[in-house]
Amino acid sequence: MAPIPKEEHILATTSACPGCSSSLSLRYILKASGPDTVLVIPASCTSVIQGMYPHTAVQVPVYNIAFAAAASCASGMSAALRRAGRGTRVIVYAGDGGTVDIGLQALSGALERETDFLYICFDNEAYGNTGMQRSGSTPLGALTTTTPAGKVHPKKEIDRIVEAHHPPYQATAVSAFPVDLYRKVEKALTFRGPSFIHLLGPCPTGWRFPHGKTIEVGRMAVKTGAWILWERVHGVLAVSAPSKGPLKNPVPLQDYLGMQGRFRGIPPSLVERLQGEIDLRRAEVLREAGEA
Amino acid sequence: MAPIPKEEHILATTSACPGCSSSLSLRYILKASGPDTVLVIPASCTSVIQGMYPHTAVQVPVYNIAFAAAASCASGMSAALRRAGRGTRVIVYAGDGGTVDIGLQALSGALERETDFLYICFDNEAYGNTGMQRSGSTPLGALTTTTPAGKVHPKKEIDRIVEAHHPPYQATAVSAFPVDLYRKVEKALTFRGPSFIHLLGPCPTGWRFPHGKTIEVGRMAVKTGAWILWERVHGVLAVSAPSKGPLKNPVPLQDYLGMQGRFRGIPPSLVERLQGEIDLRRAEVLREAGEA
Amino acid sequence: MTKKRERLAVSRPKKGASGKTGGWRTFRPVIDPEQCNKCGLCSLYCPEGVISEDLEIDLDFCKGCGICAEECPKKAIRMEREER
Amino acid sequence: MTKKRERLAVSRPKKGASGKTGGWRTFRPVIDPEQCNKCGLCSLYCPEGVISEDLEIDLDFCKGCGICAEECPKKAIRMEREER
Amino acid sequence: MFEIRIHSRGGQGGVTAARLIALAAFRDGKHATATPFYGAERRGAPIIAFARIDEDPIRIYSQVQNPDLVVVLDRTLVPVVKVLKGLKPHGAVLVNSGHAVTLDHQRVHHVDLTGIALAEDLVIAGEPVLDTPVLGAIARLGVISLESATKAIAEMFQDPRNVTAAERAYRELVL
Amino acid sequence: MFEIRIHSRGGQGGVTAARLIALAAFRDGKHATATPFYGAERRGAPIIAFARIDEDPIRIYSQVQNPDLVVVLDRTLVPVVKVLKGLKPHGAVLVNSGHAVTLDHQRVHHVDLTGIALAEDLVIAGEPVLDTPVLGAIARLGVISLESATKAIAEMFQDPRNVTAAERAYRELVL
Amino acid sequence: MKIIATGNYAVAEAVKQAAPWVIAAYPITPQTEIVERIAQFVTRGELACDYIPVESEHSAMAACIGASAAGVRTFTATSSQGLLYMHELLHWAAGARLPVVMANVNRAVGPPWNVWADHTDALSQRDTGWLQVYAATAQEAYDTTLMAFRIAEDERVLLPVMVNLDGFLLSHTMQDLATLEPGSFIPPLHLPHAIDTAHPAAYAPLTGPKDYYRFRWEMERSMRDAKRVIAETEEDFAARFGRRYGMTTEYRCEDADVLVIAMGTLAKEAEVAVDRLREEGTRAGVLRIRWFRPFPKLDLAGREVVVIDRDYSFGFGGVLAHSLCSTARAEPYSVIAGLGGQEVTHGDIASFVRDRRPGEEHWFGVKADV
Amino acid sequence: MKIIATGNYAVAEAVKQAAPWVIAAYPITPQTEIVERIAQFVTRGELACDYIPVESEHSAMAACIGASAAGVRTFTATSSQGLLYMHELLHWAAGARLPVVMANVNRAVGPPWNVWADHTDALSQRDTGWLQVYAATAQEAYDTTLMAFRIAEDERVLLPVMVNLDGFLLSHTMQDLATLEPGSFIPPLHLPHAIDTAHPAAYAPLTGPKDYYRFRWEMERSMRDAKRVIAETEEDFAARFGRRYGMTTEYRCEDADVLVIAMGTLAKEAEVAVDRLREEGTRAGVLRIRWFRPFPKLDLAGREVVVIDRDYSFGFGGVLAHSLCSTARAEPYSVIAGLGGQEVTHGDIASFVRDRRPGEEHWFGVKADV
Ligand SMILES: Cc1ncc(C[n+]2csc(CCOP(=O)(O)OP(=O)(O)O)c2C)c(N)n1
Ligand SMILES: Cc1ncc(C[n+]2csc(CCOP(=O)(O)OP(=O)(O)O)c2C)c(N)n1
Ligand code: SF4
Ligand code: SF4
Ligand code: SF4
Ligand code: SF4
Ligand code: SF4
Ligand code: SF4
Ligand SMILES: [Mg+2]
Ligand SMILES: [Mg+2]
Repeated sequence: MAPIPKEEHILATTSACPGCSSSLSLRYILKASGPDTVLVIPASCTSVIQGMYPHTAVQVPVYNIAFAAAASCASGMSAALRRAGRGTRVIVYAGDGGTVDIGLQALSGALERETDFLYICFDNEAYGNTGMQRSGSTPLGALTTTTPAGKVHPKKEIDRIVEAHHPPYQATAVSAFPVDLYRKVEKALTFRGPSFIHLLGPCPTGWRFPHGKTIEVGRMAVKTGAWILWERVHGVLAVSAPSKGPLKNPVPLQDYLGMQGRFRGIPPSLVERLQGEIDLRRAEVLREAGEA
Repeated sequence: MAPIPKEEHILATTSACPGCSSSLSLRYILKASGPDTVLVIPASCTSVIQGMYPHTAVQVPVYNIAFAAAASCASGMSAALRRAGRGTRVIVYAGDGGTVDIGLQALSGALERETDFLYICFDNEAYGNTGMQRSGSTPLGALTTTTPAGKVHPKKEIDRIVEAHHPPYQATAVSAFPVDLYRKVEKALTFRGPSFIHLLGPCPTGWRFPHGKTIEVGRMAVKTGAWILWERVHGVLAVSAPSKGPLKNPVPLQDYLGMQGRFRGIPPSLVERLQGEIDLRRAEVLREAGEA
Repeated sequence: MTKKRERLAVSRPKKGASGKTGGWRTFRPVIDPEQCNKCGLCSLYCPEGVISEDLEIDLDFCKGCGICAEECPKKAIRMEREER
Repeated sequence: MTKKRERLAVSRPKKGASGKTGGWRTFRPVIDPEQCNKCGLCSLYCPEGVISEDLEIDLDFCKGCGICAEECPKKAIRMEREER
Repeated sequence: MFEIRIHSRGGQGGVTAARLIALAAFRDGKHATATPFYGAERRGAPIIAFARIDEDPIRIYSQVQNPDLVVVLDRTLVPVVKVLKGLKPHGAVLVNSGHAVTLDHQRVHHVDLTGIALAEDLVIAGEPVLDTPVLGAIARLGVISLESATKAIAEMFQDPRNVTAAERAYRELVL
Repeated sequence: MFEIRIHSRGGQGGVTAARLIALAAFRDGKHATATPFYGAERRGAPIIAFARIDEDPIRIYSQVQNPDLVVVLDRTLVPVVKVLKGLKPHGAVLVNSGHAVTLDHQRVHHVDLTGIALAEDLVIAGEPVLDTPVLGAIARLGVISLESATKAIAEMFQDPRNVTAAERAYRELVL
Repeated sequence: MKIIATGNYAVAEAVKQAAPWVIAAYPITPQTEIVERIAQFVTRGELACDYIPVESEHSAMAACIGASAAGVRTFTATSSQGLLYMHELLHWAAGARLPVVMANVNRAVGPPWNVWADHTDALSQRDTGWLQVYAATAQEAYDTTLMAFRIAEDERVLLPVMVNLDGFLLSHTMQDLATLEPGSFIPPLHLPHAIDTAHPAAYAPLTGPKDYYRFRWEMERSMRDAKRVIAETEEDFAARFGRRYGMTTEYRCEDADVLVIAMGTLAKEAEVAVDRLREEGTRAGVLRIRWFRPFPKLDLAGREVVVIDRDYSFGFGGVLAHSLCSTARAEPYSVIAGLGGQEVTHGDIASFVRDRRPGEEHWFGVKADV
Repeated sequence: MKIIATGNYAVAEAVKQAAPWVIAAYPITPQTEIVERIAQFVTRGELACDYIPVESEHSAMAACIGASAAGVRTFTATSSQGLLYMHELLHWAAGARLPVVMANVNRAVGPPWNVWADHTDALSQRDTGWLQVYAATAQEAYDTTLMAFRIAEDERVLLPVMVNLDGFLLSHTMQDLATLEPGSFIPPLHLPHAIDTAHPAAYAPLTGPKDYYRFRWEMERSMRDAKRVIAETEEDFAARFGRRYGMTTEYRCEDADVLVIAMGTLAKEAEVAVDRLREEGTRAGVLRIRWFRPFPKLDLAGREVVVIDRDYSFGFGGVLAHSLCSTARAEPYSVIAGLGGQEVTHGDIASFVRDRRPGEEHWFGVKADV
């Protein structure tokens, strides 16, 4: 495998919170896609962390667009670029709210009509930009400003929804494994048609952990199996290296929840339910990957 | 099982095309739900076939609403009725376009937040009300006014998308088996929370077959396995009676396609591809139902 | 007495809300009582619900779609050209 | 020469686009070269990309998040309170 | 200006008939417009369409008030809709019917367009197509030339049976 | 009218500080307003907030032009932002700093709010909380009463360490 | 109770008093605090209502429509892009004659992104059939929100009401607030056309050209009746609680030769400008437009007028200025100022008055030679 | 070529001539034929373009925005609810300075459902920064669509253009149409701010109060410049193809004492009314407003004016009438007619003129005592 390019396409630096995993992820995503890339950004933390007029930290074109419109905007842009004979990569980098809630319809449409683009959902499991309200992607039990007693609905399964559209390439990632992320973006971009990467993005501000712990929290998500790293190429699932061990020998979920203020006070029964769901998911993935 | 009530809640008659399977389906849906029901109807054939101001053929309240808004409107309505202590059934009866395309986001949201309602997607596989343009639910290869050479993208798998939201009850139906439809509506309404019925609706006008053939076309969809009747209760799939035989011994897909003008001229390679996909789906269903 | 103010468009249920849709049939179904076995399938499948339990067809609203004729297991229904 | 007409808001890439974000750290990372084994993990994980290959930290833009210190396998990075 | 009003049901082709009239008139070297008045495109609902023919450009978009010719593609509309409304005293009525129709008007003509369509097997989704045959009958009434009528039909439809049907209606019209 | 401008960074509590001032002044029986000027709620960006205190209802919504008091919660802003802009000649400056700060102005006071916050373990997501301690320092300057200041803090925060920190800042302010 | 609150908190408090049964809302800066506060009230059991966490504003309004149609009181709040995303359903709620109450925190519309005060968001919804009112203080936001429920739900009105407050300037400014125990101020909602399975009907069916216009006229008729209902409601409110607002509020207008006309906080700031202008010898006054829909009938005869628009209709002009032109035959000096939170001080307003050029339009901050 | 075509087909033919590279559209009555025709052209290879079958109008406009931002020509078409559902992105396309061209087939907005002609859909988008033009014949729809591309793409404009045609009345009426081989009439698109990975930039970033208003002013400035560009384009079109339209078109206005002012087909129908009125001895004329944004500067001095609005802004009045009031100081007889396809004949229009009551508003068909 070729080494990761030294070149940075994010100039020091974004205006993200200290320890933001989005800042970190963007570095590796752009390393993988290179300078002939357009980022399409719906309303999200990224609208802000790119920098305010008249300057930006991002060294590729950034097309900011209304909250619900990222995937459809990218559809048009990709079609135009291809017709103009250009191979420019079109990457949507959207938040979880912009993906599983208000942006879902546009995403589904773009997948259905086989838009040639990469859609990355940066999932910090809440509406970060507006101060951490619940999103469809917020996990059961998590405290947000609109679920002050913990969320009562489970996290929406966007991966299954996307899977139902059969994109040629689909993967999960987390900022704590930037090399894995890099390789997945690189690979996604080799496919013609839509690819989708669901990127878990630990958020010190919203998840309420010290900003030095961003990597550790992400790693713990993988260790507990709360987040499983995999890729699905033309429908065939393969577990990614960092998740192989944890899938067989996960650490208890509480080790992950306990690191985060947003799960403070979560009742043991809920932890058990969450743990149960994770165990199920793990078994499913193992079965599907033919490793059970 | 109790007999199907004699009482009709559709007065003779809707302004639907002769032989319309929606007209037929509505009869049995309302027989199952009874008079304490509200139908929420987004823009669709049903907006028109209910009758024009100042008269309607429908004997329960019909709440007409903008195209993209059926599920969310029903969310609010259901919440209000429950808070007012009323058990009135809230049934969304939407077209495929209003479900898999422009209404998908609202549907996903309503499912996620566990709205207490029944959502029925009447799937005539195109935008019927505006004269048969392609929808996400139009099958690969079908002629519509916007796919004059046949659709190039496969039918969106709304059932898988809905399944990813884990509603307590989910089922498929087709107007050709009105008793099966009736039982499913009846059962769906016993669950608290969201249920979803995907109703295939042969459409003589759009599919281009003689209007006397509506039942036969629907039956042939089942016989070929192009349409599989099943229900999923709390995640557990069971094949419905009419599909049991065909799942094991289906007739060739061409017998179904050949009845319909919209598949005229479809190349044999495409028929093969469609047949292949159906065979896969059949195998999947059999496996999941534990009957493989 | 003044008519109640109609603030918004609201339709009321009415038989024949869409007119006598039966008027524009090209063919009309005719049941042959000789052949009929009273299975009721025609009534089950009639989209307009215009075949009563005792197999009377309400010709004001029958649209002449022919489903009943197609589905009758005894071929007891004939579609006759409307003479106008 | 007149300035080119700015029809719409367009930002240009610039180092320090968001200001010297390093200015408002509470703690600053200090690498102890004695303990460091040059594994480069701190640089890999630094969200701001301000640790160069030869392990220089650009303190103008380091936000003092402490990830480098947390992730250093040799515990070679100390977070020191900024004195102001 | 010569004004035509066509009464039909959704799916019977009244709108297309009006368009064919306009096209034929245009091929005759006149100015012409064809305007449908219909709503949602459901089969069976009563529909009106208008055609206007004139030497000068036509500026009127509102409905024809006083037609020179009324065409009734569906006899069952007669008791439901006021088909004679506004008809000029010397205007004509053309009814799709196999036999003479009694209407409170002098010039009433009939022709069995449905029969012609069925005979020519011009049927879509079980319904006979009336829009092309009627053009022949209208040509017979002298509103457009038969030549332009068949030309117009050929421009809009590939199936030659449409022209045959029109010619048959031209012949079979009972004046 | 007494006008205050607070300079801080997103996440340091400048906006809350202004609100606490207004609340305390209100508890002192005055009219008061607190207005933030900030954008997207990202940590680290320079933020301004204003507070106004008066005997009469306050009708001004625009930014404070000529503050009577400038509060600088983040010393690193001094080279970046014109903190003295418009300051009244006899106005005061309060800087969060452990040692004296040289500014081109007469009345400059300092107190190590960050130190106090860290010592009291008032830290959120790794960042020291400054909004409650600063209230003590402002009370010390006579803008609000200490009693109302602690009352305001207690109304808005449950953790008693906030009051402790404010009292400590009251004592430790270097005049 | 006397508390101190931002405009957002004031709205949330008013909503708590009005006690809607269904609230559906989606967060957006600078409205978020309203939503968050309400979520808190509901969680703590202070407000017995279904708070529906929708996935978009289009769905927020749809849910309010569905709930309101069932006959229960509803509320939502939004701002800027969120309001624009609802647009189709704003028309719908009004046409369906549903008394939904919404707080809109005025913010600029993109692109580019800008989260600060601007009235273009709300004003570009002025044809949707909603009543619109603009508040200028937290107290007014509170009082007006309460009155909005009563006005919307009045049988003579039955149209939705949008209560506007300037983003940040009002939504985030803390001020004194007296909350009420309004008791019977808002009577229980009785929606005559609530869905009722005992009396089935189809709502909003396909309606032909012969009938449609009549229902449009009904909307307009109710808008006209709303003026009376507003007056009565404001009167009753003043009688009970001592605070009086009106379709417009006046400040030193009686003897004024020149009027500053504006909406929201700018008009409040203008009072300070007027005080200063009077000191200079200019007899100025402030006419603050509160209710923008229905639009008030004003008599401006014999006065000069300076209109400040925090909005713009491209290819035309300031919406407020033109509305006044066409209804009150004014020839105003039209100032476009405060867009996207542009800073406008009382000093600036005073200079608008000093430099007024009747009949002309002036973009504050734009240099002629740009 | 001389053919016969509906307004919809005329638009589709013009689009074929203009040859955009990306078209994204969603069907809606009465616009569907445009979409279906274009799909046919593309399938048959008569138009080399990506036709993106989007899942909603919001996405249609988003796709046009994305494609246009990449520097290629784009087109979409919609109507009524579809237009309303795009609303947020109408603002976006204009603010992003993208020369998208859209055909809007004017139709009433719900509820209740009504699919017939009404201008409220388009007029309630008049603040979005789009140029708006209303055609009255199929030929004009064709010619104007072609001109729209050139005007939108002119460097002095770079704003989107909406071409409006009355639902059914124009969209479905077949008329004569002369299509062109326009050759160089529309120069190739050169978008100065097209995204370019060789010159990276962030578009529409968060922009503070100090800067935002400047970009709003730029939009207005281009709207003003657009008047010149429209004039030039129409002039060039007339010179080449012999058909002349203008910001407004006049019929027998020279010596008229009373003007009927309207848009779209109603204004065409009014010509017949005027002929009749002249026969009766009334010196009437028709002033047809074509370009509604930018709004034309008119001199109506000394004439009586009857304005017909096929639209309404509730709680205010007819949009066209008020626009004329405020810009041309007219005191019109404001007639609200044709809503939701309400039938309005030349006879009706003549009687509006005969019964005119300057300064008053009249709802056609509404009985005073209702
Ligand atoms: C139509 C619309 N509604 C609401 C908003 C306000 N808004 C901007 S960003 C955001 C939250 C974004 O959340 P997410 O997509 O998860 O991205 P994150 O900020 O967490 O990165 C919201 C609610 C908006 N800009 N537009
Ligand atoms: C926002 C919006 N876009 C488009 C339309 C036009 N429209 C009405 S119904 C319809 C098609 C409905 O298709 P489907 O949902 O499949 O229902 P069907 O008519 O086939 O029953 C369309 C495109 C609309 N009413 N609103
Ligand atoms: S809120 Fe979270 S995701 Fe957003 S910038 Fe801050 S740390 Fe990053
Ligand atoms: S178009 Fe199809 S679904 Fe619609 S009414 Fe006709 S037959 Fe039924
Ligand atoms: S389906 Fe045939 S046999 Fe059965 S009841 Fe009907 S007519 Fe008789
Ligand atoms: S022809 Fe159709 S409508 Fe008539 S009775 Fe038979 S099934 Fe029913
Ligand atoms: S403290 Fe954070 S920003 Fe600074 S060098 Fe370490 S990882 Fe990078
Ligand atoms: S992580 Fe630690 S050991 Fe590795 S290079 Fe950095 S400072 Fe040295
Ligand atoms: Mg998020
Ligand atoms: Mg459909």
